[in-house]
Amino acid sequence: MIGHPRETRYGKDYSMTRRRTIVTAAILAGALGLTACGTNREEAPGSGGGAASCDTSKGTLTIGMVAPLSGGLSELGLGMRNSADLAVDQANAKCTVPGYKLVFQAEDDQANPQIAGQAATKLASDANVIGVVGTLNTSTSQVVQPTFAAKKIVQISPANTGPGLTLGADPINAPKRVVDSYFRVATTDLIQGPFAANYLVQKAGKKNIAVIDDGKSYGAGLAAEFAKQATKLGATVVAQEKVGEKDTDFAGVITKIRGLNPDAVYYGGEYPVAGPLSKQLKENGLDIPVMGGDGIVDAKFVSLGGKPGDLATNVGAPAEKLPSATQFIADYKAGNYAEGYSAYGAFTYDATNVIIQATAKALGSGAYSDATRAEIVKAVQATNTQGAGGPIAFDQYGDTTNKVLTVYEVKTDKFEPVEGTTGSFEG
Amino acid sequence: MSGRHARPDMNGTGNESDVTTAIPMVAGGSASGSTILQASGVTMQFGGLRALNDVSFGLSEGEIIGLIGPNGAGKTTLFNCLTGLYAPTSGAVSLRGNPMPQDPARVTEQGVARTFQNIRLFPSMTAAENVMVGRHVRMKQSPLSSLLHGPSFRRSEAEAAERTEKLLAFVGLSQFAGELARNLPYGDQRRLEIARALATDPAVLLLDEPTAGMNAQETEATRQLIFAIRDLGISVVVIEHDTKFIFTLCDRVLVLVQGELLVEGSPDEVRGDPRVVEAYLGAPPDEVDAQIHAAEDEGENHR
Amino acid sequence: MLSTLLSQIVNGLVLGSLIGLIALGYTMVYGIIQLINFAHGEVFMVGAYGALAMFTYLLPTFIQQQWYFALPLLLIAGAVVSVGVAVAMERFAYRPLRNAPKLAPLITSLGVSIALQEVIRVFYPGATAAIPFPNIFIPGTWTISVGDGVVPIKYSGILLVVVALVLAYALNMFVERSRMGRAMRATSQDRDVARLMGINPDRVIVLTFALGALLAGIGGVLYGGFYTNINIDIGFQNGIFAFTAAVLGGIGNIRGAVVGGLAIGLIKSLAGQYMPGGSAYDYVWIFVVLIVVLVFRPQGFFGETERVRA
Amino acid sequence: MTTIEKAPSQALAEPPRGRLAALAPYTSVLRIVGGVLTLVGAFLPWATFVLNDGPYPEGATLEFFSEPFGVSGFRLHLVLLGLASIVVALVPVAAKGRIVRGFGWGVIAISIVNGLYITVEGGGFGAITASDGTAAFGAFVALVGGVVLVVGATAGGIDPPTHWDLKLGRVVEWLILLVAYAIVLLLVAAVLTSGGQGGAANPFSGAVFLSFLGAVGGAIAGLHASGLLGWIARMSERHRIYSVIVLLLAALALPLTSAGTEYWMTVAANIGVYAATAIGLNIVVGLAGLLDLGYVAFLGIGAFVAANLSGAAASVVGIELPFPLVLVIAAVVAGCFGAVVGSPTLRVRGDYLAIVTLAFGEIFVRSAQNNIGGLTGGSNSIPNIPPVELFGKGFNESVTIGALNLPSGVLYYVLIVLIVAAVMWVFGNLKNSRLGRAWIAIREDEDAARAMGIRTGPIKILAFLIGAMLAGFAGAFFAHKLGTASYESFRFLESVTLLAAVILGGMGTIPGAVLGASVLFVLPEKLREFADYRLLLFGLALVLIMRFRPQGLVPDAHRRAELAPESEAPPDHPDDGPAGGTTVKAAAT
Repeated sequence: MIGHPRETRYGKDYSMTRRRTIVTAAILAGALGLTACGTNREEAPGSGGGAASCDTSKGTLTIGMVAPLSGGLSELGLGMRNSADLAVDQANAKCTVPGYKLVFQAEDDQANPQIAGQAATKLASDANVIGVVGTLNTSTSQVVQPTFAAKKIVQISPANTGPGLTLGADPINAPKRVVDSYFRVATTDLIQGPFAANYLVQKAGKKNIAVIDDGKSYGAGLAAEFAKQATKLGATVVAQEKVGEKDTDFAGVITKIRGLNPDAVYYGGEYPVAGPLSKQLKENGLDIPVMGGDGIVDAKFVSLGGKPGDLATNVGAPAEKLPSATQFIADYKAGNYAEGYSAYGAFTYDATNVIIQATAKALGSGAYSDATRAEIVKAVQATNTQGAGGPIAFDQYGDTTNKVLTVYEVKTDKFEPVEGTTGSFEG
Repeated sequence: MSGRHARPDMNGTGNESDVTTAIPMVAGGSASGSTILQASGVTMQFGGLRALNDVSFGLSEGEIIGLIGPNGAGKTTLFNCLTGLYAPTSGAVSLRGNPMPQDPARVTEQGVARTFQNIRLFPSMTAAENVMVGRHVRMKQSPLSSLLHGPSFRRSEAEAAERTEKLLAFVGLSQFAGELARNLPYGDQRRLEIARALATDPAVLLLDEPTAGMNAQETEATRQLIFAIRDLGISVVVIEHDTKFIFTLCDRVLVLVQGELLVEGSPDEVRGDPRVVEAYLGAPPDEVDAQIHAAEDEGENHR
Repeated sequence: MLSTLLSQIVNGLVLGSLIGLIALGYTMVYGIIQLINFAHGEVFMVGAYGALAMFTYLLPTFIQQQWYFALPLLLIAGAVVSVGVAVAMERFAYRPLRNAPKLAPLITSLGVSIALQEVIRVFYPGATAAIPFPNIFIPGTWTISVGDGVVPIKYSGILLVVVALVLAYALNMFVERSRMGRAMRATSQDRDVARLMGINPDRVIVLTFALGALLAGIGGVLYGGFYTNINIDIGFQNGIFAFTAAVLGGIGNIRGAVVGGLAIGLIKSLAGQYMPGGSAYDYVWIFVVLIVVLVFRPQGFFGETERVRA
Repeated sequence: MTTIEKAPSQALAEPPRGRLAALAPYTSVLRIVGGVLTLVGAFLPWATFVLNDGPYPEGATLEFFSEPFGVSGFRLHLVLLGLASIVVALVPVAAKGRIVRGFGWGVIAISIVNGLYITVEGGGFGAITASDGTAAFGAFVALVGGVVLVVGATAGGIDPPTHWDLKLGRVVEWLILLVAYAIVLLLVAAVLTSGGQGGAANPFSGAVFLSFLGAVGGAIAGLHASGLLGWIARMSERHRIYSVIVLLLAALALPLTSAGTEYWMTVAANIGVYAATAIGLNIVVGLAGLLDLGYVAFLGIGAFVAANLSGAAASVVGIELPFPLVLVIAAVVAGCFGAVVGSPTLRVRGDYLAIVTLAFGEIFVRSAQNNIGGLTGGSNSIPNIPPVELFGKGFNESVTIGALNLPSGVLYYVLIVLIVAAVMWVFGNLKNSRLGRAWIAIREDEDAARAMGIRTGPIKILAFLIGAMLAGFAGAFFAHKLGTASYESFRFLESVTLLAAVILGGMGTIPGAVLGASVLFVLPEKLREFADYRLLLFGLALVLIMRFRPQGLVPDAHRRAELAPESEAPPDHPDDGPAGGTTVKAAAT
């Protein structure tokens, strides 16, 4: 029977197969028919509404992206994709790069280094790629970084936080730039963690702190740097625990730290875990604030259980005070994207704009050639501008010089900046 | 008998009367010959069920013993105890005076091979490969030589292939060497299983219902095959329901009833024993029942 | 500290009873068609999302706010969605493979698992990240003071354990006593013989999938309600735990699945508390215990010893 | 399953088939009509509109779908298939029906892929029918042509593929084989590069690729039916060593074809890693029949061992050893872990073992994520693993030999081809040895295997050990090629992918794992435009493949007999009752 599928198909099951085929066809027809029987083909979203008015006679240049577009981390990846797409559309509408039309090409990496490597090679072997935004994960960047560097393609990550990507194997004692073409607009753990510790220990006066992280490079790094600084400031780190990045039940960890009587919890990770964690802490008799990094500054933190009094650090001065940030949020809404811009939307938007502007600067009125890429890298290095996430400039390692951070606190149902906390961490 | 069943090694003609006259000679030989397999007081307990109770017997070199008894009498259980598949609850089995190891693989190494009541060939391997697997214990091949395929490897493979060819010819399956075991007709599968067991160079061969499901002609061929095996100097124990088959084949017959050895003796003695007639032969309806049970058992084992 | 120990036991029992509820589905399906149905965890997840969809898009506000209205409705919605998905899965993915090589349905179940997860992720609004689940339970916590501290027990946690045990007991009764239950047991013993006895194995198998899905769907809703947030990975993660629980208890055994589930819940919370490595290694300990148990008792706690047939 | 069900399935192997039988007298006519319709379809316009917008106007236009007489791309494929069908219908050849059926399915595939794509891109059925005064019925006509071809072919009865007994002189056969393998090489390159590299520059690459695949599939089905492929396969069997050498050379020559880009070299290297690992898994699953759900852990162990011995700054060991030595050490360490993981097999059987292996995989990932012993770099992973170097030449660099400039990644590609070849050699040798037979015997019937004197415990552990060694071997390469060893590369999904590669390719076969890994890597890469749906499609693909081809693409010779297609009924002897019973038993194990 196993070896004779065909007999079955044409034999007793024939009518069944046929019926199924018809049903499938009907469903398909229904789906397609929704858009009626015309050729209502609209211009592709990436091609830009105002493109027609610009001179694009010199050709097309591509801005690439490597990010997880499917799988568990796609929420962040898709937000990145949309934000970059928005920036490219706007640049095309504004004719930012004279003579050229820009296109955006996002490649999925599934948060897997190996797939990321393939995606990077694919982009790198396209002569028209002028720069790449991404990746999300530190481990994927480790793979794609050399690939782009070999082709002198500028890479700007809005999300990588592992210090090693810019500062080399020994970031604190012997920082050494890894590749010239890699930049990031995200802040490394080395700054954000200690900044948070300063506030929590010195300003908020918390002395017994439980540190929890999700074991990923962003969270674990942040938590480790926080713990170091907090200990230095005289606070006791009563526990260092880990939760799974996809966990929903934190009762075990909470019970464990409850016995140690902490007066605050520092969480290294993102809001999908931080929100429920905060809520379950309270439910289990630990009504203490949770503090986290920029990964938890999201409206959903509160809807998932974040409570008033919870704290977070975020990069830059408060967004509401930056006109560029509110503009980005408004534009994104107007773009009608299916997914939210998520945690890294603003940075992605900035990173894309940096590449676009650097390209415009490097090209001037000339034409694009292989040599332009190196010029673009130089132009990115020299960037000094204002973005949706704050001022953008890069230091000699490729890290953002925007080391300004602000502490936020949940007031009733959303994060509000805490007055007078905007500042930076100085070694 | 077609040429397909011709066996070069056979010297008997397969005539029933010849066989019966041959028995005393062999039996006499067994009296003087050494005991190769000895079971003493074998008892097997499954939970509350005593499947075997204090069974003792000896098998001499070159002897054919028949094991009969109603279904559920413990015949297969006894085989399993003899081959190390089950560890007897009490009692001992010894081979040439040495205790039998408690591991089927090592039992086979020691020279006891078996077939199964419900055929247990390797269905997706060819007939030849099945027999080659039987050569496993007699082949010298380290994992490294398996990997490198050096000269010694090739020699041992060639030797095994040659033996396989001979064995297939011996049981009359030469033309099916390349056929998948599962595609062989039932009777040929039984014969292939015997060839596979013979490939381990056994001193003792245990056959569990070798003629089950066979027609008269095939049964006869099997009987000739067993004689031929005996003539190779291999002692044989046969479980069979077909008493006529057993009485014309065996030198000695053991009757197992409810886990106990009821009668032991020559076919004639057993045939005439009133206890046997009462317990087993004298109740034809029971035998019919037993056949049904056997069929059901087989169905269950196919799962 | 005693209060910590007791609290961890409470945590473990709550999580464990949920895992046990999922494990029942694994164990029944395995018992009847010897398939590790990896997609069963997704059936659990889909149940939670189904209930959430109904709550969000169908229920009027005044019902949303009354847990005693909302809870039964959500349970029904979760169960219906789960059962529907499971039955469809059986019909279209597994049944055609009834006589295929053994690994084929296993790979299929992995494929179904991935596909279900991705379907929810792609098509359910906001499902790319965790979603808040409504608090549909009796609010409140029962706090017991024990010497050196307190042991908080959520009322909903008690409800959850009770519901899980009652359902498991009911299932056991059904399988032991009812005509259909007998048919299930007969089919699991020997499908061909069962067919000869006038049992339609296809119907029995569908019923098995449906029953397992019913429990998983209810489990999904209870899970969401208790932890008040769900994500698309709860199915796979708890599914692995549940399968482990089923194996630990002796696969095919209803009592074993529940005991296995509770054991896993307890191991997770207690290992996170007391074992070296802490919460970072709590998963590891679950699997270490599993391996150790299987090595010393290959058939699990309650499984029957496999007799060698010859 | 009982014997009762077996009979009808065999009876059905004969041609007459329900309602199609009524069409039997008209088969030739139908085939010719189908062929002509296909040709007409190829020359008709396919889209009612021209889309000249998009980033690359010249590439992003749908012009090639609407151009009336331009015979290129998929339309050329249609013309060829249509002409071939007509020729076959008219010329007296054996197995006509089967050949035409293959061509017909190819035509159907091409029509559906392109038609559907134009429909979706065009925004409705108007795009492939009539709209705005233009008509474009090419897709429909070709589809009808394909269906008529299949119906016409099937109605006449499907004969088994022709068996050619032709034997030629050795030199001639060698030449034929050489040409055949060269064609295979070019075909692989053509499939890889069909539709271009995708992305913004080639927006239709996915559709073009799928269409091409349909055309190639149809052509191959037809050639198979004609007996040509079987003949060549038997010929290559006669000259095994020669074939192996030529195939290896062909694989090494891939960089010289159009697929010799850095991108495809990278993908091919990844395929190689997975293929080598899958072959190791094939020993465990395919030969010994032990299900392993955490196999990627061994790849991970190999990678982390290599990372720690590579002199990478982040490794705590900090020793740098030459790569060949690292390969061996990685294999040995992974093998030791394999033996440990396999040791429960002494007591645990079947699916219980599967869960033990799954548990091991999870333990590995968790431990690696938590940087156990400082050996895995934890969440930061171990980055900046230096590339393999030989004679001062980094393997990640491009190569220039005379006038020939090969892209970077070629050296890695060559290395992985050699590694895969070595691993295949190991697998093939082991399979055809005492050890391999013992594994298969255990897979078939463990109790019977023990009764044959096989000490199943050590032999099963050996399967795990050797399988894990091969994975560790591949892992060392993987770490160097990727430059990073991160726990994120070794999650459960990767184990599933490996298992799927083995089963998709065909359990227990040598080329199977390579083919399976290739398909599972090439398809997602070629279909990158469906990025959001990649995993969804992967899941669905697993379900569909198991539904329609549970025995894999290249079934084991033995299994092929067991899963024989309709006409190749078991040999001459009749299937009596009990034999049917044993067939059932084997199918259930």
